[in-house]
Amino acid sequence: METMSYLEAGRAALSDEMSADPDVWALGEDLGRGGVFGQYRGLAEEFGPERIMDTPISEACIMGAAVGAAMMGTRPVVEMRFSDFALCAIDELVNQAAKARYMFGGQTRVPLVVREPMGMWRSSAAQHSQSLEAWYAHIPGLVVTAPATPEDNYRLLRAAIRADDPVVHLEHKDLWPVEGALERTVTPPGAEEFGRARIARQGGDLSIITWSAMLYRCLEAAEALAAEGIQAEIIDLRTLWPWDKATVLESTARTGRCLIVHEAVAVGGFGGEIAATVQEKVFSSLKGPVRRLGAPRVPISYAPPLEDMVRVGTEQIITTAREMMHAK
Amino acid sequence: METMSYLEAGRAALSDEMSADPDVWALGEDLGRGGVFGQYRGLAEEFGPERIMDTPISEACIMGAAVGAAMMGTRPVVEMRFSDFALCAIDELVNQAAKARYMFGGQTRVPLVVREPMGMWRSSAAQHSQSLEAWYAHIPGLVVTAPATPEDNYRLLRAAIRADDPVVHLEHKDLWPVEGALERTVTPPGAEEFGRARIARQGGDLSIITWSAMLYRCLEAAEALAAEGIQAEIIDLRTLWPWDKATVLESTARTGRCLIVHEAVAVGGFGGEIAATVQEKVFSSLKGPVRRLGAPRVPISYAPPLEDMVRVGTEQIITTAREMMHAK
Amino acid sequence: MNDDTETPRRHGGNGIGPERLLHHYRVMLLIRAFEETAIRAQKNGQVPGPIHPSIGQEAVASGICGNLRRDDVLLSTHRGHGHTIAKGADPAVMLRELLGREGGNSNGKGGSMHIADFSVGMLGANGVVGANIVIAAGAANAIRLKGDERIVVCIFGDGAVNRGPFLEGLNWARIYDLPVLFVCEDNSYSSTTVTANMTGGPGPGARAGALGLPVTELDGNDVESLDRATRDIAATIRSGGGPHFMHVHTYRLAGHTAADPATYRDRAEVEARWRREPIARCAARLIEEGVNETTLAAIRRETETAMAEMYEKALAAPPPPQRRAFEDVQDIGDPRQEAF
Amino acid sequence: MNDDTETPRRHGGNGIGPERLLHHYRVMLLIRAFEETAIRAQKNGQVPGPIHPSIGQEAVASGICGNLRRDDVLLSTHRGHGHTIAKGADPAVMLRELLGREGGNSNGKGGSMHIADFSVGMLGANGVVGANIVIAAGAANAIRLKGDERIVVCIFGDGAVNRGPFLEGLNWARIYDLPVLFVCEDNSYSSTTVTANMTGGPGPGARAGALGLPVTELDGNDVESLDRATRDIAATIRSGGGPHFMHVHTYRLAGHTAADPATYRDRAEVEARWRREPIARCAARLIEEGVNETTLAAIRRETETAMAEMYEKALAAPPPPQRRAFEDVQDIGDPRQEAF
Ligand SMILES: Cc1ncc(C[n+]2csc(CCOP(=O)(O)OP(=O)(O)O)c2C)c(N)n1
Ligand SMILES: Cc1ncc(C[n+]2csc(CCOP(=O)(O)OP(=O)(O)O)c2C)c(N)n1
Ligand SMILES: [Mg+2]
Ligand SMILES: [Mg+2]
Repeated sequence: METMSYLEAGRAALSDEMSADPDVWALGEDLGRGGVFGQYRGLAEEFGPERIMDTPISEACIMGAAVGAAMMGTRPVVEMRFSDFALCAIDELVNQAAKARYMFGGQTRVPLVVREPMGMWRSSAAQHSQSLEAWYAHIPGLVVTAPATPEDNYRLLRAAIRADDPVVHLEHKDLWPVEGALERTVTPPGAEEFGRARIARQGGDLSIITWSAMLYRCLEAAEALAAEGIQAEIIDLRTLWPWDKATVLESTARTGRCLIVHEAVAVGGFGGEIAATVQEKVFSSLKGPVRRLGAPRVPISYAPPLEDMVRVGTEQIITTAREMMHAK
Repeated sequence: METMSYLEAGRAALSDEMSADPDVWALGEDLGRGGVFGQYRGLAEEFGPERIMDTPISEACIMGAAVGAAMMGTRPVVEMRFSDFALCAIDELVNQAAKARYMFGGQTRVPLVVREPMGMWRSSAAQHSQSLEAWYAHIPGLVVTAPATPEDNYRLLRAAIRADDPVVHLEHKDLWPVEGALERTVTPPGAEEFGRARIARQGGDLSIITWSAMLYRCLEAAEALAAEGIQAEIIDLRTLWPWDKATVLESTARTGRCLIVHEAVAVGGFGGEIAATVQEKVFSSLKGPVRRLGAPRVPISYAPPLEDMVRVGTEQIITTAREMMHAK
Repeated sequence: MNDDTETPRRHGGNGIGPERLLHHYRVMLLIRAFEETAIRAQKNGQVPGPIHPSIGQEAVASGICGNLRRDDVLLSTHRGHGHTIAKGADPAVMLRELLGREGGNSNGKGGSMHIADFSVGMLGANGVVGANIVIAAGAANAIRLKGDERIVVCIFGDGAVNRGPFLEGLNWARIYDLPVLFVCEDNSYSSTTVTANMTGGPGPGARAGALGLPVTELDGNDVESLDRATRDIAATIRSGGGPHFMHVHTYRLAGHTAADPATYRDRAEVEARWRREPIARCAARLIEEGVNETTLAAIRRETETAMAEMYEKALAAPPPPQRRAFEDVQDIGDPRQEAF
Repeated sequence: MNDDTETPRRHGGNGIGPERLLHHYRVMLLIRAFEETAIRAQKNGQVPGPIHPSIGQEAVASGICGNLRRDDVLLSTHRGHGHTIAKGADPAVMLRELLGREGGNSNGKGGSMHIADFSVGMLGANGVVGANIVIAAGAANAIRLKGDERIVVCIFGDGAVNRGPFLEGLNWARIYDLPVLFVCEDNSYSSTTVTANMTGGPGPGARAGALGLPVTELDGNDVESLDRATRDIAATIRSGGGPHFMHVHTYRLAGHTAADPATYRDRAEVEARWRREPIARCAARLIEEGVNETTLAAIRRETETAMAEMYEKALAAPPPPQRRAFEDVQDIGDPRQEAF
């Protein structure tokens, strides 16, 4: 076991996969200098410029090239810098990467990983702060990961690189410095990493389903709720497609209450999918409606007080959980 | 009142707006020859090539130019040919059009309409058949319309052109020949068109919420169900953002049963949003869980029998409705 | 496509010799027969989706792909039947694909717009204009990483040069010095539009040149010069010479799709172009080279008979079983394991 | 930016004359002072988001925008402070925006990367490299449709020429003959990358030329030649001459962002470039033209005092009220009418 930051864990995952498999390589802008957040620091020196490849500002080609290279049997790791810039490469991701295997009747596979730093971070405003995981979860062919801890960033990124499917790996920018313990393994984590949630805190009164950076707000809220005698069970989904229905349904069936918390806009967010599924599957166990917390349907502002207006806060989680306990 | 096809209704809407307002213009590939489905036939002759503008195969520029032209006070109508090709212009639509007014603190508006022919149609396969309305509903700043009838195509397209917001107008390719009555008005339909569902059939036993081409499958199912004594209320949402919560909630509260039917992939589809909302708002009126029908999470095949495997059919609606009547 | 890894034997001098010309004649006839069969099949209701015939453009397919090894890689467009056949795919299998049958290249899941045969290095047609350009660039990255001697050929239409990926993909190939041959197959039209009206500046070649690629401009209906030029260019690319751009001029004799009567253009224009179509030109050259008309007629008959048989067989193929709809989506989160 | 609709009075001959040079000196000093103030403010924790200073690139802003009318249209990049000031925006208001305050251009909703002042025709910086190019093309479409005599100027960096929208937007402007001036403000770097290494072929000008645009290449640190060239080019565009492309060479003297120490480049390189920076060059020319150093020193002092005052005022501005977060999203489906 070692202690690493979320950022270092991502770098370690890539480094370990690159050491183990010469077909793994990474491409993106400024990777040679370590990447815009330092996630690639030292890797160009270690693996050379052909495997840590600096690219022009050509998002469509970065993604499209990865599709071609993946169909040819390499395992490209695409760096999109900010998840928002992936919007310059959506045809390549959605019409090409996600569909190639199917359209071609299984003649090929597209084993690529797209790293997309997501979420609100340091007043980056409307074009550098989005959380669009719901989009990717909606697209057949894509796998979607959203680690909240260094260990999960390490394990999920390695497993994503090993997977034969295109994986959208959403790293939250606000989590870069978060530290945690993890074990660097020789055998790569495998398919069992996907669709397996982690119960981050146990509790019998209500189930809170979350992922990515919101995990920490939920844990804070759970502390406060515990002080009031409300025991929240916190489930970190880790991956959104596939997502761990079994764990969520079991927990909700037991507690009778389900709250989903995410940073993304609530309308059309992945919380809707979970809420719809939960109420359908364990309707008769529910003590009240499934609730969701997400951002209002507004773009993200620059000024911190306005940014805060669209950020789901610990207080909001606490209040909602309390309401749920007292309703009906 | 006149009778028109869905396709002609779209053309009439554009023609009426262009006649009334010299700032309205349309741009897209092959518009001068009438557009790929004939939706623009005759308009270039009537309004000239500067207002029915043929473009290169440059989706990013088609959309981006519309953003610039809209900020300058014109009202561009963008033709994307197949909704799938809008994926080549997503930065321009989502990072630019949807956010400009907000990012610039209200200094500008982006009154553009994007026409996106959507859905499965004549074995067009994975890259020409998608239904991605859930994506747009998730994006702050965008309005989303999905007419099912000629009248609604006429009214919603005119209202969309008049709106000061960017509107994604989803026309279903399978509906082009569908005929219906409508009234060509002098006064354009206005903001009241949005967020107002239409009860396409009344019924007291269960509420079926749908939009676009699925309306017709739902109506067929309702006929069959009526023969069994089950009265389904069919609600055609018409617009997905805003969507008519009041009508949906009122109906569901009355019937106690809610089924959402759409062509798009069920996972992450807009049905999740509706189901989550309905169960939250009228939980205690529900006689059973809200159910959803949508496509499985697989790309769309070419061969008709495989295409049929991902198409929600009338039978499936009937069976689900029956199950809901008998459950619990 | 020639067998395995050897570049084919050639005639000396400037011509390519009757043997090789005959090869192209056969391939071009096969493509023509395939397209005509496909069009007829669609008229008969047997082809459920759209098809984009390449009638008149056969020389591009044969002249270029005839210089590729089986393991070289080809990326094509919506108008990709000819390229695919020339790369060595079995037209019988392709017909099944167009008919949406089991035993088609993709068991009927892709159809014409997504025709592909990975077993001969044909990595797919594409339904999105220009998308193949960036994919091709990346395929070449993979070849470089693996240290192979293969090359990539990417064929796209004149309309694609107005899409952003054209710039991004060509620039990419240039800066990394990748083994790719880009071919702009210029048939003057993009759908109903005269592409020249939508294309600023001198055109595709000038754009490629400005991105640093060497450019060769050719008559795309002259299979002999296409063959010769591609032989040399492919060899240069294979030996590390970096990317190359070919601008080949041909003409789309049929409509944009099989359903398009193409009334937007002059009958006279089309007739004039028919007089320059590549197959008759090839036949004339063969006669010059001393091959007699009886031989050519025999080849035509053989081709037609073969194609008719393939079509009959394709018609007899079963539809794909329904389970195919759920196969090959993905391993992780496979929809077959999910109740949706 | 000059007042209203008249192109400013000019000195005869080849030079632009001391009066006009002094104008540029003032504008450039103002931009420099603004950037330095912004950097300091960020160090002091007053600027919550990223800023991309344009120190060393002031001549581009002043030389080009000094030839625009108030109602001409400007589209800029993430590095847009200088352009915005030169187009006539009030730096005091801009500072409030950078500080995220009420009374900023967008009441703190956009910040530096989305700086905009529509009242002076500055239609926005952009957080997406190259996106402004296609927006600019469309703004020019609107001018054409409305029959106005305005022109559009679109400034972007050297990195943007590798994005697809560069090709699409320039081609668009060419085929419709639109009134746009595209300016590639080449400061040698895109973020930490030497752009030349990522750019195939001869560079931006060759690409624009291949798309059919006339190209002018200029020293981007020489405000005088920028001014002269833009005057003529803008006049040609305004009178229906169609789009034009300027490639101007300058240098980013600061880091990519204010937080970037730019250790990836040689100190010697940067020092050499400091010796060619535009403001001192302009001062030297003014001295040549007979303006004395006392006058220049006075202008410098005035500028600094003015900026210091603006900063103090900006600091005193209140944060935007929370309701702003929900304003200006959209009319139809306004989130304020929705319980979410
Ligand atoms: C990105 C995109 N835009 C539009 C289309 C619709 N479309 C299909 S083929 C075609 C014309 C293509 O012209 P060209 O590239 O010259 O190829 P050709 O059809 O002549 O072979 C168009 C516009 C598409 N498939 N993809
Ligand atoms: C589409 C896109 N990709 C990447 C980025 C991240 N990014 C911001 S500025 C920049 C460098 C831009 O270089 P250049 O165009 O030369 O402008 P400069 O910063 O030198 O003014 C990059 C890569 C972005 N904003 N948008
Ligand atoms: Mg063409
Ligand atoms: Mg630069």
